[in-house]
Formats: sequence, C-alpha cells, structure tokens
Amino acid sequence: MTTTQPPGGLPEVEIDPAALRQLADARMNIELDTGDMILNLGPQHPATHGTLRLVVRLDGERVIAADPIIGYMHRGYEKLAEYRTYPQITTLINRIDWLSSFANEVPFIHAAERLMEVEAPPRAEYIRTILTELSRIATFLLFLGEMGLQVGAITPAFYGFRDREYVLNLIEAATGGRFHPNFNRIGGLKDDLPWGFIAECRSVMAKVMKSCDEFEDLVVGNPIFQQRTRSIGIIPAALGASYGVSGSNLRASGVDWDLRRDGPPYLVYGDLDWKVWTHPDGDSFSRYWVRLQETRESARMILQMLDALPTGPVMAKVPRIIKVPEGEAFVNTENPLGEMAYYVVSKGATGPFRVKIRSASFSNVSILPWLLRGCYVPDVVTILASLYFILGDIDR
Amino acid sequence: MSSLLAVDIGWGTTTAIKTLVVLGVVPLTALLLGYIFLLKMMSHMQSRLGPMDPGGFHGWYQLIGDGIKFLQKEDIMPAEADRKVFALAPAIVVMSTFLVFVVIPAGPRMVVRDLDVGVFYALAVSSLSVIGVLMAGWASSNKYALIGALRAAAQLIAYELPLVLAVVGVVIQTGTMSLQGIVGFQQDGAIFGFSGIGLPLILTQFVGFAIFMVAAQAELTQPPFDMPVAESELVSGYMVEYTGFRFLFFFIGEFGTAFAFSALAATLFLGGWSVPGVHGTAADVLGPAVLVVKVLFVAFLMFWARFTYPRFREDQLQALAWKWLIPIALANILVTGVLKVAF
Amino acid sequence: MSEATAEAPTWSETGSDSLARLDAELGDAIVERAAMAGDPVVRVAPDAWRRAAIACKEVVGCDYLSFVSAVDWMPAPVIGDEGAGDTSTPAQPREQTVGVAGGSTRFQLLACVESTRSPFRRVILKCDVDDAMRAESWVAVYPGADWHERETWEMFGIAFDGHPSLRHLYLPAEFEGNPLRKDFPLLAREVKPWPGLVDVEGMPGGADDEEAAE
Amino acid sequence: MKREIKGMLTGLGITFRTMTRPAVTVQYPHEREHPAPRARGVIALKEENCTVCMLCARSCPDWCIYIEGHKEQRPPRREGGKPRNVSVLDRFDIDYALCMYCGICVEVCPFDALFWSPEYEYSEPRIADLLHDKDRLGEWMATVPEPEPLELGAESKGKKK
Repeated sequence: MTTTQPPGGLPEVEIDPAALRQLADARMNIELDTGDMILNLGPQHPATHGTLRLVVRLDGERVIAADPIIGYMHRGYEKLAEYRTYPQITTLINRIDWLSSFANEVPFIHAAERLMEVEAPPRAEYIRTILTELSRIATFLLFLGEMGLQVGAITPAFYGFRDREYVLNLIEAATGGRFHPNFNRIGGLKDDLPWGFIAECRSVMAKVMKSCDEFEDLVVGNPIFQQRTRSIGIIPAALGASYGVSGSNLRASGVDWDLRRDGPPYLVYGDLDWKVWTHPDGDSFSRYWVRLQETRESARMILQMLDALPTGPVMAKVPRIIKVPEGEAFVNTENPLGEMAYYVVSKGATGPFRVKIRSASFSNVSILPWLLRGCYVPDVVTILASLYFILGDIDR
Repeated sequence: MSSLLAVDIGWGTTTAIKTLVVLGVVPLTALLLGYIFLLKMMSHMQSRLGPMDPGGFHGWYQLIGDGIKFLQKEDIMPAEADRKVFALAPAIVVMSTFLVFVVIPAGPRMVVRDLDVGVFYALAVSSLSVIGVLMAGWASSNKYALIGALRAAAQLIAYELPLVLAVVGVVIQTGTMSLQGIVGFQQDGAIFGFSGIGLPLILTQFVGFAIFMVAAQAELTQPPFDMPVAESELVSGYMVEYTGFRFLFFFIGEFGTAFAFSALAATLFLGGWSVPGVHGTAADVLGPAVLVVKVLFVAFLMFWARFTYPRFREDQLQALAWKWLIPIALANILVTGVLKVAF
Repeated sequence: MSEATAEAPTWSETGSDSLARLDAELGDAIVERAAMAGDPVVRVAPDAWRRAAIACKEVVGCDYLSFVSAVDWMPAPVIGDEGAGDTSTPAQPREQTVGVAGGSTRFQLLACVESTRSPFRRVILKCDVDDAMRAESWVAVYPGADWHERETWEMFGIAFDGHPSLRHLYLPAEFEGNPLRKDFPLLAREVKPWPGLVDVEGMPGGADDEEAAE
Repeated sequence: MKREIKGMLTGLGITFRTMTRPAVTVQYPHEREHPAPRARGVIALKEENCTVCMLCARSCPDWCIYIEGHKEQRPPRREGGKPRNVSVLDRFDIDYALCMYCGICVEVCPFDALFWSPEYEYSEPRIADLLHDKDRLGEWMATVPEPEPLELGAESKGKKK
C-alpha cells in the first residue's frame, strides 16, 4: 500500500510486507522477461531455396511474428513481356518456375492460341500433356528429396536429384533444353518426339514408381519425419482458398479441386483415367503425402498417353509472323506448384499489350505470416519446405 | 610400462611419447572416420562415389588436403566477437576429445593411464566440450550461433544422464570402473562355459548398448540429434562464424569424439582390444588392430543412422531423453542389479 | 454506362444461376458485363469494388482468390525513331483503347476469383480507377489480396483504402516510380542500341537495296 | 511402436541397399555423358550460308547477336548474266554471357546458316571471352549432329544440316 502526498515533497511510502514481496516478484519477472529476438532468415539461407527473406520475431525459439520479404529476384517479366513478341516471351516464362518450365509455357501459349483461334493438332496436345506431366514429376521428385533435406535427412535429397535426372534427360531429348525447353509454339510444337522416346519414357516411369516407393519407405514411413511434420503448419481449407493457396497445398487441406479436372478443359486430361488426391489434414505431412501420390498419378497418366499417342502433324497452320488479334484471354492451368494463369491483353500487334502473370508460389507463400505464427524455428523450415515454392515463381 | 621398447626409459620420456602419440592419434582418427564414413560411405549410400581424384586412389588425400587448406586460410573473426573467448572455444572442444583418449586402452599396456575410475573420467571429460560449444556460440555474437549453442547445452545435459546410466549396468556387472578391468572381464569371461569369444557385454547389456549408442549420437550432435548445427535451420549453429584452422579444430573435435565414443562403446560392450587367449606382448601388438576394427563397426552404425534419419526437434529430443531413455536405463540398472545379487 | 440493363450474355452454361444471383446482389453497381471465351467479365462501379468481392465470395461461392492486378490502357511512348526500321518493340496502336467490358479511365483494376466447390468456375472483375488513384481494398474479404494489392500499388501507384500496410513488395523501399505504368521506361531497352538494325555497308559508289538481303 | 521401429529399419535398409549398388554418377572429366542430339549446347554458324539478313539478330529476345557485313559484286552465275550483289559477313558475334539458349535465331534463319550443337564445354574464366566470333562459331559446325529420326507416327521433318 502506498500513499502519496501532494507534489513538492517526497512521497511517503507505507510499506506493506506482502506488497514488498509482490514488488520483488514483479521485479524478478521483469528481469526474467527476455526480450524478443529478431532473426533474419535469408535472403541467403539454406531453407529459403534461393532468395526469400524471412524476418521472424522470436520468443526463445517460438515465432511471434514473421514477415516474408520478397523481390530479391524480381525480374519484372510483366514489363519485359510488353517489349517482346509472343515467340520471345515463351523464353521468359520458361524462367518463372524454372523447375517445371514446360508447364509454364502451356497456359501462355493456350491464351495466344485462343485469341488467334488456332488449335494445336491432337498429337501436339498429347505431347504437350506428356511433357507437362514429366515436368510435374521432375518438380515433385526434387521436392520429395528436398523436404527430407530440410528436416535434416541428407540422403533423400540425393535420391531426388538422381531420379529427377532421368526425367530431365527425357525432357532434354525431346525439347533440347533440360530446364528451359521453349518447345511450344503458337499452334503446336517445335518438333516431334525423337526416335526411341516412348520406350525410354516407359522405362523411366518404372524408375519413378520405384523411386516413389523408396521415398515412401525412407521418408514417409520414418517416425521422426512424421513427428516433425504431422500437425505442423495446418492450413484450414477455407482460409487457404481465400489466400489463393493452390495446387497440392490446397488439396492437402482436403479441397478436392484440380484445374486439370475442374477447370475449363485443356490439354488431354479429359481423355485420361486418373484421380485427384486429397488429404484431410492440411499439415506439412499431408502436403508431402499428396505430392508423393500425385507423382505416381502423373506417371500413370504418362503411361496411358504413351499408349494412346495419336499420329499426325504437331503444328497447325499459322502465319510466319504472328500477330495476335485484339482481345483478352485468361487461361489458368494446374502447374506443379499450383494455379498458374496468364491474363493476356492483345491489341493486334506482334506482342501483347499487357500480360498479367499469376504465379502459384506468390499466393502460396503469402499465407506465411499467418502460418508461421506460434511455431518453432525448426518448424519454420518444415513449413517452408512443405509449401514448396520456387523463388522465380514468387518474384517473377 | 617403462619397458615398452625393451629399454629403460624414464617417466618423463614415456609421458612425452604418450602425449605425442595421443596428439597424433586424435587427428588421425578424425581423418580416418571422416574419410571412410563422411566421404566414402555417405557418398555410396547416396548413389555416388565421393572424391575420387585427390591422391589417386579413391580420393584418400582429400581430407588431408582440406586440412592443409584450412591451415592456409585467413583467420576471420567477427568484428563484434568476444575475441579471447572466440579463440579459446575450439581449443576447449578439441581438448575434451584429447582427454578422453587418455584412458582408452588399446592393449594390456597400450594405454596412457588406466584410471580406477576410467569410465567415470571418460564420460566426465567428454562433456567438457559443451563448455567450448557454449563459448563459441556466445562469443560469435551471431544469433544463429547463440541458438545453436543453447540447443547444444540443453541437449548435452539431457543426454549425459542416459549415457551414464547406460554404462552403470556394465559397471555393476563387471564390478569395476577401470576400462582395463572391464576389458579383462570380457576377455576372461565365458558364455555358459564357452570361452571362445570371451563374454562381450553386449550380450548381457544389450539395452545398455542401445541406449549408449543413442545417447552418444546425441552427445556427438549427429543426426537425428544434430539440432545444434542443424544445417537447414541454423546453417551451422555454433560454428557458423568459424573458418580456417579454428573450424578445423571443430572438425577434428567432431570426428575425434566420434572415434572416442565408438572406442568407448567398443571397449565397454564389445570387449575392446581383447582377443580371448591372447595375452602379454602379443595382445599389445594385436590389440590396437582389434580395437580399430571394432571401433569402425560401431562407428558404422552411428554414421549409418546419421546419413539415413531426419532430425528431431529440440522438444522432441528432450521428450525422448526424459520419457524413454532414462526410465529404460534405470530399469536396466535395476534388472542388472537384481540379477547380479541373484547369481 | 447504360448497358447494365442489356441482355445478359450466355456467360457460362454451368453458372448462369450464380451469375443471376450476382446480378441481383450487385444491381446497379455492375457497369458493364461481357463474356470472354466462356468466362464472365464484370465491370463494377469503383465504390462497389469491395461489395463485389463480398458478393462473389458469399453469394456466388467464389472462395478462391486468383489475383488482383491492374491494367494501364495508355499507349506506351515510342522508343527511338519509328522510321529507322526499328522493330525491336512490337508496334502497339497509338490511341487509347478499352478492353473487354469497356472502361473509361486510363487505369483499370483487374481481378479474378474462382470457386473450388461449385461448378461455376470463376468470374473476372474489372473496375475503373479515376485520377485520385484510390480503390477499395479486398484484404478484409480475401486475406490473400494483401500481397496482390501491395504489388499493384507499387507497380501502378493505385492506393488501396483499408489495406493494413501498403508498402513495397518487390522493390526497395526507396524506389520511386511505378514500373508497370506505360510511361515508365524500360532502361534495358534504352541504354543499348538495337543490334537488329541492318548494318551492311554498301558497295563503294553503288546505290544498293538493303532489303534485298532479306 | 511396432510400426515406428519398422519405419526406422526400412530406412536403414534403403541406404544400405543403395550403398551396395554401383553409383549413378559419372566421373567428369574422365568420363563424359553425351547429351541428346537435340540438346541446345552451342550455336554453330555455317558462314557461307549467311546472307546478313539480320533476322536472327532481330528475333533474339536478348539482343546478343551482333552482325556486320558489306556488299560485294560477284561475277554472274551463268554466262551473259548480270553481276550479282552479295552481302558478305564481316562480323557475326554471339554473346553467350547473354544468350538464353532459346533457339529462336536457329529457327528463324531462312538460309540454314545456324545450327545447334550439343557441345557444352566452352566455359571461360573471363566473361568477355564468352563472346564467340564467327570463326569460333564456325568451328562448332563440326560437332553438329545429323538430324535424328523421329518417333513413330510423326509427320514433320527435321532441319537438314
């Protein structure tokens, strides 16, 4: 209890022993109260796959707040696209999500084809689908290994790289580029498949299936991995959707939504017998699990397409100098990382007037401030790895 | 002891020779484990070959070359670092490794000092390294290093207990804390009258062996318990600011300690240098080779797990130590004690 | 615009019910509507931008935010001399045009929301931005609009009312200018001469036709 | 608990099994992998086919092709014909430091003067040395592979060397 006198003299303090003890406790608490620590993860940090920067405020090892800072790799592709012709732009968009470049080309080419009212021949669409799914497998195989590395197991990463190499060799044999195929043309493809591709592709798909089994045993089945990922970074379905989280990340939250099936029909997915995988949990583990199943599903789809590959040309008749008629087109596709969309505004010139590039990782990562709150530093790494983003796909 | 080389050597000279031998043995063992397991076994487990060119034969020279490179490097110290502590930390880490080697016997007379409390001593000095780790983390004035060091401290405290408790079973059974005594017990023992392989204590103390291996893995901060260095989160934890020869010290400390713990496990549970029926000078000659083979076997188990498993989270590690390992180790002691009294 | 009462186009076979409900909810706030290869495009009044988002989310069931961005409809200034055969940049029309669903201002907001549940797939929303360069923020409706609006703000200079922290996303904090505006120059294309200019020396004394080479 | 132990052991089994199998890596530079014939490694220039039409330089998205030429008069092809004006290539540089390996230049070339070669060993310590002049580009012609046959059911034809 304290009583104070009017200003002018020292306050007269009546000391109560109980209050004194309380006071001492309070002081003790203040002394024990540790200040928050600001930890800067990135832009160069092994968990950020490039140049994402996370500023996290820590209390001990618990994250109080996280602020992703992006843009270290911003190349301004939307601006650059305004200065280039349509064929030149495909070389740019190869480099948005550089792990699945072929899949990036498809929606842009489709948008241009829709404006020009050109349709690629069926064989071209089949080959496009095969290569899209191949790049999906390549991307996911890397994820399956990389996620192991991020939670501390060094070996799965090498298995991921090893098996991805077979798929990349296939893509290179067909397109000439391992990472940047630039193989799509408005109205079809640059070239047909090389001799022996189908046989080689079949044997690679067998390897992919085996590789998936290996990851199932080495990573998914490992109790430490499960402890590290289960109920870590749960994305509720509705919140995820309103953040624009898409692709496997959203399907791992139980949303049965795949643009290959539910979007406007594109490529030849309608002809195939396949399944959309979902997982009800929405945590890091389910994101891993869904991607593992989707890798297998893609391999199955490719095998079906190899059997049903139609004959014929791979290029429709298009003028030599491509001028796209005036109009707007919006095409979104299910890319390995999620929904990738292009909004193309054309004014009848050889190049677009404006291209809005909607990349998947950008929206997927935008949920991080919400998602990271309250987890531990090691979980930050788990969550970052399980969301699976490519910096080029965030920064464009 | 003075008749080691069949000539009369004074105490001072013997001590000097022993010191030099230990000084040489620690980096050598670190190189051995680093080369066999880190460079070669890991590479093959990952479907690759590892370094093949340096030295001509399977890249045997790689690590030596790396060591020389480290010595040539500029000694970088962060501007904000606590310079003296920063410089001292790696030395303390390595020192604890050196001290463990003092009591590990490689033959009846091939030991620097056979202490009566050898087990106790070895486990005590091995945990000195945590002081060096804490110093390194604090002095680096780096948040990653600090978190890493604090994790290391928490972890080493948690795992010191199961480590010690796992050994208690051995001590109860053999009735001695001297490592030579324990080896002798195993050499002269017999399994139901069959003395062909002696009595490796792993047969009776299997639970103790398993707990010792897990705890040793945690003491060595190897995956799945490598949170203090956690490559993907803390970059390198407490050693993040270290370069050049100071980093080399940490490296030697890491692999030297791995060897020391493997040697302890081999000595306590696999019979150490002993070959049943071989005594005297023959054992002195044969002993080191036998010990190294056993050590490599134990180290293989350690590194096998290291290259296969992901890492725990700090709280999960604590839970494992306090909820599982310590109770099991206590139960093991209880059972051993009861059986000891009963037989 | 008076087309608000015009006959609704067959926007989408599967989603006409949903669109009718969107119509009823927004009423006069819809300035213009159009169809774009099966996708409905709705241009709403600037003061109904957030209301449109709420209607899309609550009434139509578009729970998923694809993107929020903008378009600058002003023609870009020409780089270099047009007569010199410089075809390095695609030649766009010189006069300002409007896109699908019309428009009356230089800047226009552009957004797409999709549905993950109903067969009604998606709707593209547009909204004019007047010279005040302000718009309503969607963050309260779709939290994912946060980064999209920050991007639009720094790239076009459109400020969003109700956005929690409108700061630079890609560019450094001290960056000035709005790169995606058409009058913002692309330096990479201006500091280097175009290597595509025909660089063939004529024969001494002879008048030659450079195009003959093609 | 049983499942956990099984999970731990199968993991060890996989790493052990891999250890006993041969490695998949190639010991570069002692052994080399051969990229696919289509691989876009380096651009080769067949100088005599080039007519200095500038199409490649114009279609390059990166502006990394630099061409200069001059006109020359050549004797007529047939007796009594008019002398021909031909463009002669003085400079043809590709700056591989800028090149994005998209292959548009190879594709637009109407006179088959540019080809892809799968060669990849031309890294340089200095970035300026990545600018290949027409002699260097001409040397790559020897490494251009024959066009490979296409897969069953294909109709289009590959580009001739």
